[in-house]
Amino acid sequence: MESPPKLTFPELFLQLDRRIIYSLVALAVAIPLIWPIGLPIRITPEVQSVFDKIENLPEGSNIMMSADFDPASQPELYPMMKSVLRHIARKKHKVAITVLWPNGPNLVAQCIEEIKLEFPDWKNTEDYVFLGYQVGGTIVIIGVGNSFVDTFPKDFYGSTTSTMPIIKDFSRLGQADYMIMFEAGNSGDWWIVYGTEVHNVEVGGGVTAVVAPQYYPYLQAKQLNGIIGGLKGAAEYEMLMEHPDMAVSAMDSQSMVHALLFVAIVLANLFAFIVAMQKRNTARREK
Amino acid sequence: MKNNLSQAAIFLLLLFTLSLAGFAQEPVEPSAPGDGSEIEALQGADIVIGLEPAVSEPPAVNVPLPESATLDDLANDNGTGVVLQFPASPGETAELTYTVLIGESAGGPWTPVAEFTADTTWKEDEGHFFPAFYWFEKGRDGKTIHAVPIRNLGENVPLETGKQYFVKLQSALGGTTAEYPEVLSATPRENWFDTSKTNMLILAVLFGATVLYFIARARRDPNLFIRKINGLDAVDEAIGRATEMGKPILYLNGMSTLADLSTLAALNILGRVARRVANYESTLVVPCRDPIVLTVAQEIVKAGYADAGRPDAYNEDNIFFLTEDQFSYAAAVCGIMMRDKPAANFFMGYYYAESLILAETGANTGAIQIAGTDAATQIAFFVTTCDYTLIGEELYAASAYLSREPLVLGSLKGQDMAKLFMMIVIVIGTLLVTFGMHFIKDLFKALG
Amino acid sequence: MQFFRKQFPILLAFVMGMMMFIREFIPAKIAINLYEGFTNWAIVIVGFSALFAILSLLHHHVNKIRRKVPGHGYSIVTIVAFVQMLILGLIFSVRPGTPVGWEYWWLFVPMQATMFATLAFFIASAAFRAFRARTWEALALLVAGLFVMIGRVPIGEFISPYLSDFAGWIMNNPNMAGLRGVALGVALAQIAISVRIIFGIERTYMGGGD
Amino acid sequence: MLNLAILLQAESQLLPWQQSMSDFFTGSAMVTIGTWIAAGLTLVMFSFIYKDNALFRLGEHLYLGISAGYLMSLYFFNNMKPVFIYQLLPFLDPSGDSVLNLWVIIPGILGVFILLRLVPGLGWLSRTTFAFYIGGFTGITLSKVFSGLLLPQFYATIDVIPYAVTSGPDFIKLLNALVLFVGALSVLVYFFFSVEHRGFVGGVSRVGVYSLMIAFGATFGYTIMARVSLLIGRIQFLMFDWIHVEIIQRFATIFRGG
Repeated sequence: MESPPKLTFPELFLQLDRRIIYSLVALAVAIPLIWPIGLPIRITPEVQSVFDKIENLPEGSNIMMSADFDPASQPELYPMMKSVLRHIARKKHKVAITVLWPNGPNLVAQCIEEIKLEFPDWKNTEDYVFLGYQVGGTIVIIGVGNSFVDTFPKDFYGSTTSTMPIIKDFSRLGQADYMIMFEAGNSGDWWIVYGTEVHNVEVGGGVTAVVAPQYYPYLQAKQLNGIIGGLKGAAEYEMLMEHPDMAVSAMDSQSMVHALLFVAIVLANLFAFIVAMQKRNTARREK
Repeated sequence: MKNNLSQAAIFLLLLFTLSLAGFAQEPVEPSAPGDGSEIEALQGADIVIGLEPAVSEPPAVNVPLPESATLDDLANDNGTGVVLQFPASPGETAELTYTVLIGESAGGPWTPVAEFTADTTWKEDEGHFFPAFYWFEKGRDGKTIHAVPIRNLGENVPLETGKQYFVKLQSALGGTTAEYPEVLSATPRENWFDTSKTNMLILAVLFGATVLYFIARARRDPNLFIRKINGLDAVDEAIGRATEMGKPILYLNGMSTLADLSTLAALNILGRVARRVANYESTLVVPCRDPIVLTVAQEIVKAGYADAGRPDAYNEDNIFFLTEDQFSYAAAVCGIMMRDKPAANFFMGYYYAESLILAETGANTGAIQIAGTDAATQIAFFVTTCDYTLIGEELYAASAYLSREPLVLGSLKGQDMAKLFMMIVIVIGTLLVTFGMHFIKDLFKALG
Repeated sequence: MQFFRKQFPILLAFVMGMMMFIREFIPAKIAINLYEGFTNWAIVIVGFSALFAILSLLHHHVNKIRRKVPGHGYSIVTIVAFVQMLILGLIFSVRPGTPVGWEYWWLFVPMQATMFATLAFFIASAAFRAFRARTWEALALLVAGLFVMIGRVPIGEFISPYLSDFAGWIMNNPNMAGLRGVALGVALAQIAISVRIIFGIERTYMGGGD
Repeated sequence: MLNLAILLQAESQLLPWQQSMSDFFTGSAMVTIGTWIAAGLTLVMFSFIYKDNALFRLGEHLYLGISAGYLMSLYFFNNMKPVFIYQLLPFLDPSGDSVLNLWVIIPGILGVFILLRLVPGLGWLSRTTFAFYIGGFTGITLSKVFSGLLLPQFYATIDVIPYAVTSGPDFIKLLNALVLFVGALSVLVYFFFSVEHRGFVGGVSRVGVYSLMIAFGATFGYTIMARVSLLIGRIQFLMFDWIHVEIIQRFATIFRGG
């Protein structure tokens, strides 16, 4: 039985076993976590404009926040939300939080608990109100534009919203000085079309990297004032806050895996081209 | 084909000029019906002599004052606002600050409600309250008229509808203040038509009528022209090469339900594929994720085989329900691909994150792959792993091209006409704006 | 009776659609009250449709168990998980620091997050074996993708600031222009569907139900 | 007496028994148990990359059940009670802040019509509810799509092309303006189906395809970034929260005489 034809390196590369590829990726993630490289993180203008807006608002301004994602995007949007919420608590802004995706509320509740540890005097119903989840998607956005109390008679913890101190001068979307929304899908479009455009509230988008490109047309049309895109955006925000956290520590691994995939795609296409050329030459020679 | 397009173009240009003419008839700020106060206001200033004499010591320095000022009901609001308008005073500079005071009686207690420097609060910036001015008279000779909407009495106590309010205007320059001699008055009224949304209304009626018109036409004449979608040639070619090898063909209708437009489009294309495959030996495998889509797919394939004159070749077990869970469905389909090694894979309809698992496994089995989806986030993965990809609306066009179903066909043609209108306006608007004329562009500003 | 089954819903959809559309052009208070009233009612209705969705999910799994369909064992797991989560939730509410809060954080989050994290491995194997520039368009896509992928991470910015500037330029200009064209198309499609629903031409949303 | 949350909606100030329960579930014992279970489930779900297996399916169905149960509780606390039951029967509300609003009966009845779809033969009643809700909502959509999406995006596309090319930055502005004008317009032409794509129109639609390809290329690059971030997040959990790698790191530095 004659031995199989000696595989050239390009052919070997193209038929690389799946298990090798997976272990390469796992290593590219794990190694930088153990021995961090500390590549500098450059701030992009899109993230800077969201940070500047929250930083330059006078203390105690009203900020509307919506966390429309579920655990599937938790690794990306949770660090981003925590960093922005830390910024809001540091600047003592008033914040009202809603959730449009059914599986999301406990992520926000957990984030609030963690921020309360850092800022003990950050009071529920005075500095923040967690309105929680309400069924309806776009209808909730329209409802929040009319009035918080009608759409959320009770907040996430079950207390009545109408008697809360924060509701006195922040009772609907129109009274917000700024809005920040965390999006994993196109519910961000609904917020712009049915919420912020109607009540002309400036809004910034904290989005997963999957949907970030879809929000750039809104940025150019000035319907959005900034975009925090993916875990990289979260890392930039953490650097701006001078409070490096989960996102910054992940950046080295992110770089390594991207480098690995970049090389893989380029080489694979190159070798595929070479192999195709070789086949065509041998085929022409046999004819 | 020729007349169909030209007809539509004339139809649109006619409507376009009509809407322009419609606009032009509003030389003067349109007053809402049943709201008299504005018209009188325009004939002459609403002069009410203040009871206590407006005695102010002779100004040490000459403080500019506007020559005229008017106070009217605020347009396009729910009756809780009045608006003070006055042309820029001669010789006003940025240092000059105006203060507006409001009172509930002619001599009544005055509460300051607005304070601004002379280089701000222009009529141009209040597009919502002065749409006609914004669209037709704006920017002719720079910013000349101040406009101050007044909607509350100091600390956000809204004005009451139907109650008369009085306003005084003061200007101050370097410590000395001067007061506009007259005390103006007006009554806020509820407006019944928001003139700032006129452009939206015209466009909505225009687009809506176009869509309805073409749906009606599509009902009468189903072969309205649609260009050949070269994606369909790719589908036929793929079927041809697959049936030569006698290997099975895999067809997916997407992960969504019948409520999704792209699932309906996928089922239309399935009908064509079934008709082509019927008179060859290769089997057509259709694993489904939604029970309702399954029953519809079975009917379509059976009808396809019957049309091709091969009802006997139809085998219902090839169109089956796998599972509803997203990732298990993807894994099961990959199992079929690796086991039966289909020669052609079709990924039509709406897909989520699992699209890559399907397309990658399929690419490795060396099958010809054709995809068609409007899921923007997944198109990139199909383009890089499949031989041909129908993108977004092309999928709907392919289904309209095949099924000639009036609803889909008419909507597509209606949207095409709207696109034609948009393309014309973008080209003309950009040219005009580049050479300084903002007229066309401003017509499409959402002032609402 | 036939009227209520067929004609009345279509008439009601037309009246409601026209009313809520025209209301947009009337600033008067009555239009605002109508808007708020419809929204508050809609939230109650949508609440019931969420309840219906959950009940039909249970109905589906219970059927699978009753008919002993292969793989019905998994359905038992789903039903048991649902019931225990519902009872604990109703008794102790769902916030962190309750049994449901604990289950959410230590069972639900890891499972769903990991399910989508597996995609990174499939992307890696596709990078080696499937992403091919088969056509000129696919080549353009891959080149743009590679520049954005490497330019938008610290290593790209480290290699050269121009790389990261170029990635930023791609995002803010060609990407924005391309998706602007798509967005305008989607807006038109939404308008067309809305018109069809209001004028009763499109009725699939009403569902069978008879 | 065990205050059942069904009757008493726990106020934001925790009652004594709720406080002790909260301390228990956020205490270190339950966190450690939770971490081990979460790590186990993470590995089970990762097993999918090798082969779809029974454990993975079990995990998937477990997570479906949990999510449905979680949604049902949430729906009951945030929607059914405050928006419907408390307004119909305000005395049920422990905080006593709810006011009777009989109007809520009408949407309640319309809502029950939807549930009647489960009863064979009564499903047609739900059409009235869909007609009311979706009809009204479509009317809102038709107007808002113009003011919120079509007009602003359309207005932003009609932009100045700075034709006067002086040296320096103006060239960039000119390039960006042309990319916007040509890119957006050519995509519209590509999705125009009423004319054959030949000659000039064919050329412009070819440009449209490439404009789309670059846009989808950006989505391709960003989606890869997203999936990788998800993987890193999970591996970070396994390494730092579960195996506490940082302890091993400290040994490593001591061992290296750090």
